Amino acid sequence: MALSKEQIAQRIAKEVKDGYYVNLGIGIPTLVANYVRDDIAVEFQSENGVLGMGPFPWEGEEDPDLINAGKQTITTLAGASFFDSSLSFGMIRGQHVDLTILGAMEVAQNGDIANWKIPEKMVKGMGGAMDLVSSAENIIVAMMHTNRAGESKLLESCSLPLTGVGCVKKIVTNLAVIEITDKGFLVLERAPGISVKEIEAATAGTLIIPNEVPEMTFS
Amino acid sequence: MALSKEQIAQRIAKEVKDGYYVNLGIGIPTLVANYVRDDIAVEFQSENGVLGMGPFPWEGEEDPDLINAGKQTITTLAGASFFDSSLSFGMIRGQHVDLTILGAMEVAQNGDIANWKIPEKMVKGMGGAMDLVSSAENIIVAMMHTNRAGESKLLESCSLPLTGVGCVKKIVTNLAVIEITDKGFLVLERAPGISVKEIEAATAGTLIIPNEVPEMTFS
Amino acid sequence: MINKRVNSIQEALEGVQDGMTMMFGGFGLCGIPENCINELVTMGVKDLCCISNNAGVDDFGLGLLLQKRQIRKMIASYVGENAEFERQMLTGEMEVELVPQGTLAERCRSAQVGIPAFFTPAGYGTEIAQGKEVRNFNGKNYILEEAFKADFAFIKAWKGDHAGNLIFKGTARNFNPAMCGAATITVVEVEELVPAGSLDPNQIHIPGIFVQRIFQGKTYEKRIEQRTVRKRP
Amino acid sequence: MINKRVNSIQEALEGVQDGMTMMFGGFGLCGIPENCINELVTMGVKDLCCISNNAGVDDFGLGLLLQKRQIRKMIASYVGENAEFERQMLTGEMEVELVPQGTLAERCRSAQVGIPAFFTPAGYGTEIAQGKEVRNFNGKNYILEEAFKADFAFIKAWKGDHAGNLIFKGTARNFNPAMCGAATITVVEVEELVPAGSLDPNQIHIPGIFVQRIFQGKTYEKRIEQRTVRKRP
Repeated sequence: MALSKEQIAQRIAKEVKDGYYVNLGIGIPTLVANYVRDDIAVEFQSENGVLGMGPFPWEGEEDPDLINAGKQTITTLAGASFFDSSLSFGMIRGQHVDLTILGAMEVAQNGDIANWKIPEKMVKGMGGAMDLVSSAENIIVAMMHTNRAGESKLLESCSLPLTGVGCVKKIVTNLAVIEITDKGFLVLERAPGISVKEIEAATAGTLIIPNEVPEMTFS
Repeated sequence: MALSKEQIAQRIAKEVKDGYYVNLGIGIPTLVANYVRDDIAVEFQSENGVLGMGPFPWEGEEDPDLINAGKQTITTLAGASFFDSSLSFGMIRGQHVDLTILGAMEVAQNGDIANWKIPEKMVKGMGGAMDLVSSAENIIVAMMHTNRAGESKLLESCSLPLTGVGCVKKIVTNLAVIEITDKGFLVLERAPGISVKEIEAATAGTLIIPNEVPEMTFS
Repeated sequence: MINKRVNSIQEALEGVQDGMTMMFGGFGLCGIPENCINELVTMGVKDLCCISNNAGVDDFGLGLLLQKRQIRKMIASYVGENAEFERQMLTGEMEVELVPQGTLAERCRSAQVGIPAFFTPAGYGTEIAQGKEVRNFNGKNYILEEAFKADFAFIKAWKGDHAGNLIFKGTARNFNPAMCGAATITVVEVEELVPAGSLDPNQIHIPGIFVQRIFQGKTYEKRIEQRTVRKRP
Repeated sequence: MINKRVNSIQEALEGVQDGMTMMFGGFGLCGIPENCINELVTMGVKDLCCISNNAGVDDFGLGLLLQKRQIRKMIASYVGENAEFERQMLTGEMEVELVPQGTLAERCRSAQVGIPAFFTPAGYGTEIAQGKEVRNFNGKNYILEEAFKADFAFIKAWKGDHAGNLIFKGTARNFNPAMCGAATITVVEVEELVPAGSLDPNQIHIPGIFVQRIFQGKTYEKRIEQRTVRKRP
């Protein structure tokens, strides 16, 4: 069966390693924090100026001066720090953040990503996404395999205005874990109960399918 | 009589206005702080990272973590702040400092200044001088009119490697107060008892001498 | 000590005129100069070019200036929380320049510290790079971005002293520090204004040299955009 | 919390090799990483390229590395306090690159924040500008300067926690913050090392993400270069 958003987050959490500083985008990526093993040391960075983010506050303990990039009220953990936007993007641009997880509207098989604009329809702006994707060494896209119209979001080339070029390394969707390679989308894992054929049917770009495509595990 | 170094500093202190942030170079400029009127508000910036410098500490109260750009132990006044070198030169480059007073080995009549290097003889480095002279809107040079060999330090053009081009606005020497103009060194004031002829004799660049050159006053 | 304290918000905003370019600190509704924005609405100045990471929400923050059509051009990184904004943008009533968030911050900081231009990788290969110089350093492509220029910067700090020294709180810091001194006149409103000498010189986030005017704000609503909590067990 | 604490200075300097490029915080003898410098002397690594505002004095700070001829190239803004330095420079034993102080700081900061190059007015029209691109912005001339690259940065902070968060003291801050994260490995020695959570998150000068290794220094001489005092009345 195709994964829920929570399961996508859970699968991505396995990519988070001990000692990583991680930037989580809005949406599915935010959920990843809930599934990271608690026996490893990880710090979450939010580009509005905090490192060492903790869980949401208890009811009644919200502080309007303490939010994340999604404008949600948050808390901090021991060892946290606050800083200004300039230094925050210094961390990102300077490649001090080890892993960036963000959503996308389209990903191309060369690693291009589009997630900020649908011309004449939706123009919310790129926020920090262009800085993140142009800087990060290690980018994972978390998204549904297809859009609401049922069309593949994994394409030969993006049709929407780009956020960044050749930057995505890995994609985790509700159907598969996919690596970007020189030759196309390499299928690493499939969702439990999802066949390779179903993945092929849902993908517009070039798929590379090894002889064995194991089912995902979540821990 | 030609001014002492203290008197040069005292004359320059008159150029310091209410509300000025001032950067003082090493040598004569450092002495200027002693003569600034105490009924005006002035803050001294030192490029190693302090704003709101006070007098030297009382004996026994020296703090090795609290020095000025000349590596001298200092104190701070109410309203002082510490910051890093990057922000410190941000203040300078961003033209937030109102007045820069520094020494020179040579000044040319077009405002060029040389004060950091004598090829093959003395190479101490420019420190912050190149940043200061390239950024400041308002630069006063404090120096003796002639060097130890008796040669003019006010020249048609500098012979030593430059620190900055066309940046000096005013010079106060032991003989005169001089403004840099399109046509040459304009003599604004002369030291008490010093004749215009003595200034002419000590100057190698083009001098412009108004009909009246008043004697300096110091308060 | 050079005194930056002004006695009223009117004095703080003296010189504000139609057509000016203005920076506003804040991220979402967090750390925005609420008092200054309200006063700009009262003054009714128009044709403003506003530089701010976001454009507020329909009835708070810069949204208030939008409602009154006081903004001619908006320079921002993310404007997704504001329906009136989207309407004015799509109809062309308002000009919009979208800038990557890190580039926005660095263009402010560059204005503050006298750097006219810098290279950044953000936006390379996208429409943001159109018309901009591209250069390769060590195998990676970057685009050249220039410092902003602004007439006024409106800043919200937590504490400030009469010398203009500032301390920010939590993530309300965000764009505020980099905008101080990035405009001809920097106006700061604080929750608590104290005499010079009250703040630890070692813990000043922004020294007073970057500030022209400072005053204590009257009230702060500090509206929360996304109240997200854990239920108590 | 990601732990940056190492148990010994040997562990802190693991990986140091001949020929490396190293940054050193400090201004004069103020805020220099005394313990790291002493250990580099003990290790005897050579052919070093050192980036530091100054070169110490003959018998303290980087002067100790100079004495042992461990430095191949020095990048600094001011080196006037060191006779052995001047000797090695004038005889050509050591290569020297002099950089305006603000440019030095900004080239470090640029490496820290991933900006490959920026324009600055410092040095325009002087020999510093030779071979560098000149460009006019708004009627003023600037030169293009590139970010430094270094293998190690050696930093001295006042307080630090196990997460690598740093607080500096007074003017001992100077070049230290901009060098954190400007090298592949940033090693910090502090006067006081405390558990994560002991420092106010709002008052951290440099967040731990810019630091790879931190340890408490053994002793600090903190030599004063120019002891200048007022006589008590």
